[in-house]
Amino acid sequence: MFPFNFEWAWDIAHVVFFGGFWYAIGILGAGMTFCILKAAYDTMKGNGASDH
Amino acid sequence: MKVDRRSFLGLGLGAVAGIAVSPVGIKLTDDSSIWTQNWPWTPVPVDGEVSYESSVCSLCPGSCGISVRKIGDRPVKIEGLAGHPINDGGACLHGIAGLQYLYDPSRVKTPLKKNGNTFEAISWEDAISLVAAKLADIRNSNAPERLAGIMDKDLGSVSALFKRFFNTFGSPNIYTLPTLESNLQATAATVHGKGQTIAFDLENADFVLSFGAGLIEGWGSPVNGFKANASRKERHAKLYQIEPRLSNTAANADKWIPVKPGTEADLALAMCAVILKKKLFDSKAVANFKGGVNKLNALLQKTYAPSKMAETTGVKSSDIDTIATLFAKAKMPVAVFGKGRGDGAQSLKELVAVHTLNCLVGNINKKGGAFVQPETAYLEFPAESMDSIATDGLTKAKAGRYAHQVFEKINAASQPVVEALFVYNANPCYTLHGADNIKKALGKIPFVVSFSSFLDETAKQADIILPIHTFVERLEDVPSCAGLAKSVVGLTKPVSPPIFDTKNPGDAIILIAKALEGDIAQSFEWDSYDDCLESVTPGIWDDLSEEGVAVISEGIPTGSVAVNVSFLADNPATVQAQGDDSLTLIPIDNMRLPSAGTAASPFAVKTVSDTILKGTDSVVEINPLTARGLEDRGYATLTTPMGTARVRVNLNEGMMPGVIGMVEGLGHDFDNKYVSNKGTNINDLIGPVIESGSGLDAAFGIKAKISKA
Amino acid sequence: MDSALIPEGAKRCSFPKFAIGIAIVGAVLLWGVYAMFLCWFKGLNQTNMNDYYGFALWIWADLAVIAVGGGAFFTGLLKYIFKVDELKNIINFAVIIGFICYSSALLILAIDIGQPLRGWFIFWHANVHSMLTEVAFCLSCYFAVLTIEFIPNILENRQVNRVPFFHHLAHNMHGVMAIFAATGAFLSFFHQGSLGGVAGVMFGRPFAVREGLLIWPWTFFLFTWSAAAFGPCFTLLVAKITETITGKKLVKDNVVHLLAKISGWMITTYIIAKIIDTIYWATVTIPSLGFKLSHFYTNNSFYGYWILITEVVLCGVVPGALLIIKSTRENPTLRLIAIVLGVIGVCLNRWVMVLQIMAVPVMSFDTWALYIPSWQEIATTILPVAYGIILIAITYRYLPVFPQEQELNSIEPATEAE
Amino acid sequence: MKQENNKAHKFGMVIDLDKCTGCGSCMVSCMSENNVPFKEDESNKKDSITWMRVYKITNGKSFPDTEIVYLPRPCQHCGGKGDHGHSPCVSVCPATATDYGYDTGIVSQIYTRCFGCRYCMGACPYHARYFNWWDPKWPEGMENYLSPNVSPRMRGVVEKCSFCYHRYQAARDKAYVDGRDDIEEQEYQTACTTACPAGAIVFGDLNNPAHAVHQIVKPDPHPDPRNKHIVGKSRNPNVFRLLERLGTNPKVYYLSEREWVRKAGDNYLEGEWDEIKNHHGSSSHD
Repeated sequence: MFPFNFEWAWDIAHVVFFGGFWYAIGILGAGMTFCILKAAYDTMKGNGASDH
Repeated sequence: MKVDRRSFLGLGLGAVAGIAVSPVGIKLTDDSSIWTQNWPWTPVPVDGEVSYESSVCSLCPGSCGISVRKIGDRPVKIEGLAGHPINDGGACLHGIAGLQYLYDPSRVKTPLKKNGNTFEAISWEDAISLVAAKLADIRNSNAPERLAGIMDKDLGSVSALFKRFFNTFGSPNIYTLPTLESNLQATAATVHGKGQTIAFDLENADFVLSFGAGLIEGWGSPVNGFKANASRKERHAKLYQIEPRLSNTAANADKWIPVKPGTEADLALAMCAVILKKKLFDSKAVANFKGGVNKLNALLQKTYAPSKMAETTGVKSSDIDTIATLFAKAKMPVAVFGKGRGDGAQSLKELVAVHTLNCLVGNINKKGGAFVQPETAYLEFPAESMDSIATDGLTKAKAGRYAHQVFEKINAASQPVVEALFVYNANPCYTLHGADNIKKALGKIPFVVSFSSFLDETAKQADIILPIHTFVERLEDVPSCAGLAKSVVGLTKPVSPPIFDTKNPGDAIILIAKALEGDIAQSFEWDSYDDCLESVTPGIWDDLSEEGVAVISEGIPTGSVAVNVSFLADNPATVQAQGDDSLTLIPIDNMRLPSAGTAASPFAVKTVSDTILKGTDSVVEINPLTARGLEDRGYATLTTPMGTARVRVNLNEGMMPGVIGMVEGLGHDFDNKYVSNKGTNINDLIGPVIESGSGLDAAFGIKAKISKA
Repeated sequence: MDSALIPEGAKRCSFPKFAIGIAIVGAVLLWGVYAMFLCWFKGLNQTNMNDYYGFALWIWADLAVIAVGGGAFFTGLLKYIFKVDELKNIINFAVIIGFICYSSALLILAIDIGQPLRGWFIFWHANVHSMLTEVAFCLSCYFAVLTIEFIPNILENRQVNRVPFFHHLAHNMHGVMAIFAATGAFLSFFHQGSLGGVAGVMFGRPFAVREGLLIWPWTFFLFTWSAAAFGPCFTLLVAKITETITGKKLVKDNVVHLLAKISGWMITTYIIAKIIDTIYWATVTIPSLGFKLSHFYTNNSFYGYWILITEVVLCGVVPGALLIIKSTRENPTLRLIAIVLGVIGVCLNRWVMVLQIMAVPVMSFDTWALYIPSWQEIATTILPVAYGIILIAITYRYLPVFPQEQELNSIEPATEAE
Repeated sequence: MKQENNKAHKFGMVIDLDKCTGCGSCMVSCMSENNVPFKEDESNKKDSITWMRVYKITNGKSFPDTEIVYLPRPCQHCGGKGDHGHSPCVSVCPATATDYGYDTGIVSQIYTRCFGCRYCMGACPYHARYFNWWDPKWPEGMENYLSPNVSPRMRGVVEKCSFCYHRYQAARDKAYVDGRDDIEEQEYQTACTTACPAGAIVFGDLNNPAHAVHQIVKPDPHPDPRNKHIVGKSRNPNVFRLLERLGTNPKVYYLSEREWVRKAGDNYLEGEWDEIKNHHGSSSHD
């Protein structure tokens, strides 16, 4: 899972597989972080629960 | 501060988030997996220094050399001993699993005394004095012959000590259960004269004609048999196997000749007839035959001609002719007898008839043939000291020729025939035919002393149980026997300290003798069995103690051997199966189940096929042609004149039509869930059939019927 | 009493009625939970699995719920990537079903493995060559995606939405949902596929093994395709069941027809591929390993050709045809038959690809192995069903799952149920 | 991983089915060597842990033409397609709990890492893998015979024959102490091999021409021209492997002079056997 796990090898299989995995995790993490931060910002800026 | 709902919610979420990002979760997850890797209820074997000790296995007559691997004090594995003259590294599954006997928690752990229906633990001192007191009573009533004894075999110093005890006590009533060795001796006695035994040079024979001998099913010395059989491939030696069932031996043989059960003697005689008629015999050998060769020949040609025996035996007369011819013309032929393991019920007619084939082709004491040699004698006991009760007692007649006759007599008599019984290393309540009757007889004996490591069927009937060491804990001389071409004595050594409060059986009998005082005690003056063994084996002790094995004789025996054919010439009757039903139930010997009194080990039971034992049911083998209406693996009721059993059915093309096969060695009923209460003991379903003349129980099977249950 | 939580303008049954319904299903759930704890504490000896049946009922259930849960990713893909806008009216429901299916799948896996406390080794000590590793990674990640897709719907609950932060969060998440959906589709493609790959790579099992493209056997693509094809059937089926139980129309016909049509074409193309695959396997793959087709369908008391014909023809070709033909598609009864057959078909396919593989003897002297699950296995397999019913009931009651509900039921509310 | 010598070992086995008597010594020797547990009822062979299992095979003919043969089946230690080490089980294990030793050819099983998904069992056509459905329990006192060389397995993990790998380690350690580069043929023998009373099992390094296994098997150095996945096919006409056509490339070979026995080792379409039976590796067709 991580390069410090002893099964890890810098071969094509690991790079492709974990490349995809960390890429997906990255998108999800970044997306959620963005949403949460933006929501916090929106909350502080406006205070209405009306606009949609 | 007032905690409102919102701040409570916030605090809660904050706490959850805090814990989630803290290392607590990771730590707990990691710890829990480490816990699963070290569950306290999964044992961790203790490490220690590795050592190997050589010894000899005495679970069966095979007498194989073993190497015991130990970690510190504790034996952890039994393996075959490389270079040993009998087994050279190989080992059978029972020997390998031997430590399961050693550590078995259901062993008899201390001397036990029967109290009503249960046993109570007593000390060795109490046990010995109870036995001695009872025996003293018997002697005081001047009827020492009313002490009887049953042993598994009549070989080695422990058996000799028991016999010595009976002699000095004054009882002639000591018996052994039928073994291959006793059957070989009986055959030798009939054909060649007393005091001899027969062996087969299977390692060299180029044509082995086996009359049902399970050469790879535990016959003789099993590992040696496996080795000899395996070497056939390189030696291009042939094996023809004659028996009703495609046993492993038959399957491994070059040819399987199915024969109707119980007609092996007739088939052997038909082959003798062919050899005589075609003059294929060794004329030099036959010229020295005594007891009426011409009479025998006339009988054979008249009654046992192949054409007449084809119907009886189920073997075509042309096949009889061909096989007899092949046998006679082979360079080093040998005919082997002793169906199955060769122990248990056997007919002397059959044994002698087959052996006569050996005599006819003149292979006695020739390479690859049958060896006739004196019984192994290496023990030198000092003279017994006999008092008058003993000398008188020994003049009395034995209660029976063989053990089963004694039991019959006990069951028939209204007066006690036997006041006390010693049972050593034997389990007649399980191994003898009509096991229920044996139990009944034991119940009628007022005082039964069992020398046993396990609470087996017979020990359960005892009044006193003296727990003895297993072969891993004791010192003992183990002479080879059972048809082995070479004669060696091995030394079983105590590779493990006693696990429980047990003793060497030799020590137990010495203690009893000493407690009886007088002449008996004088005849047992050794400090211990270990001392006794050293002193009674002066010729071989050095070899035994240093090498672990002493070779008494090997190679081809020299000297001529007398052959007397009068037994056959008198045309003894062929034993018939008891009952009237159309099918015949026969026992199957299977290497993975010992047929002797000891139950299989848990490992051995685990290897048993589900076509032999399924759940707690015995599975019987039957040809699909015979099994009309029965389903494969379905339940059936098997009925013989002796009893009924619920079994499962295995439709097997390797079974002769008209025959039902049931494995021996199942159906033990004692307290060990891994090996007991599984299947049916076939000896409950078969009754003894005494062969007239020999007095042997020769029940090769019993008539039976089977129906869907 | 819980009216404050119920979406504005929506009619729901009385709370006691709802509570009783939940209690009944909850009892079944508890039965399953009991069996689950038995399996965890006493071990898998509670099941009737054995060394021939290492994969059994659970793995089938696992594959089946993931297959029918495929409606979520495929509907999401169509909605957010291909901009099929009508589908916004069913996407919430598809996501909830997906969430239920995937959480159930993960739960089943947690029960199925012999060492649940070490289950995370599949991530930590991952063997990237194993299809199951791919399954585990994509499954967990996609479950995260489903959770993310589900969250905005939860945040739209009347009370929750009043909290400004949650309101904004829901709004923002809607804004970037296409990215999440794309990631979800990517992950789904691989885990649906790798579930198919689980069987297809077993080159020791002639019944399972398939040739393929690069490292992926054909079953990889067939599984993805079939999940995309039959997943919407299941979404429609559950929507239909929900409509029946609530007695309300919840989704407009044009949405249903559209999804059914897409499903129909997917099924049809899938089944053509499946037939080609089966023929190739039967005539090229297995003969090269020494097997005849009949080996896999005869000499046992259960698996016959019937299972192949049922899966491919009755539950594949037939629903495909029914759904691509306009007249049958728009006939409610025939459409229902088609989606039911479709759901059965995909479940049967997963059954065959798990259990029949285990049953078929491979060594010439081996025998067929059949097995009957223990009650613990059955209870734990029903557990997700009970859990799903409860979750749908709760979400339906408290969340605005169906955007068209008010429009379709504005005049006169029909009889209510949970 | 550093190897003792440059050439990798490829440990394998030949079992002479004409010599095998079905006696069960190998099974019990294996059980006692490897701390295999036992339970009350072992007659359901589908949940009975027997790393070495002896199958009884018949020729299917009626009485009296029936024949039987016993076929001991340890783990086949497959090399996988092309013998590249991707055995059916190793390639599917998600947690790297079973691994292929490129220096020995042995397929290992790491019990503490296995989390019991049983995918490997499904992938193995030989049923050589066993799951611990129960906690291993020894009757009181019997745990005293457990060997410290092999750790008892906990409930919930898969186990299988390891070719007595601990014996290899011990032999290697001894060689190291003695200052030798490599072990001798007789120094590393599996428990089943040494126990077999019929001498039916021969074990050694298939890569070493001096070893008996190599001499009996005469493994073909070239891939099978009929199926490139098959490597190491025996050039001995009496030697075969189980399910060789699947391309699993087992390292356990079987020897029999009986044609029906050799045929029972794999699956053949009608008439195919007669075509294939005289094909013994690439060289026989040169």
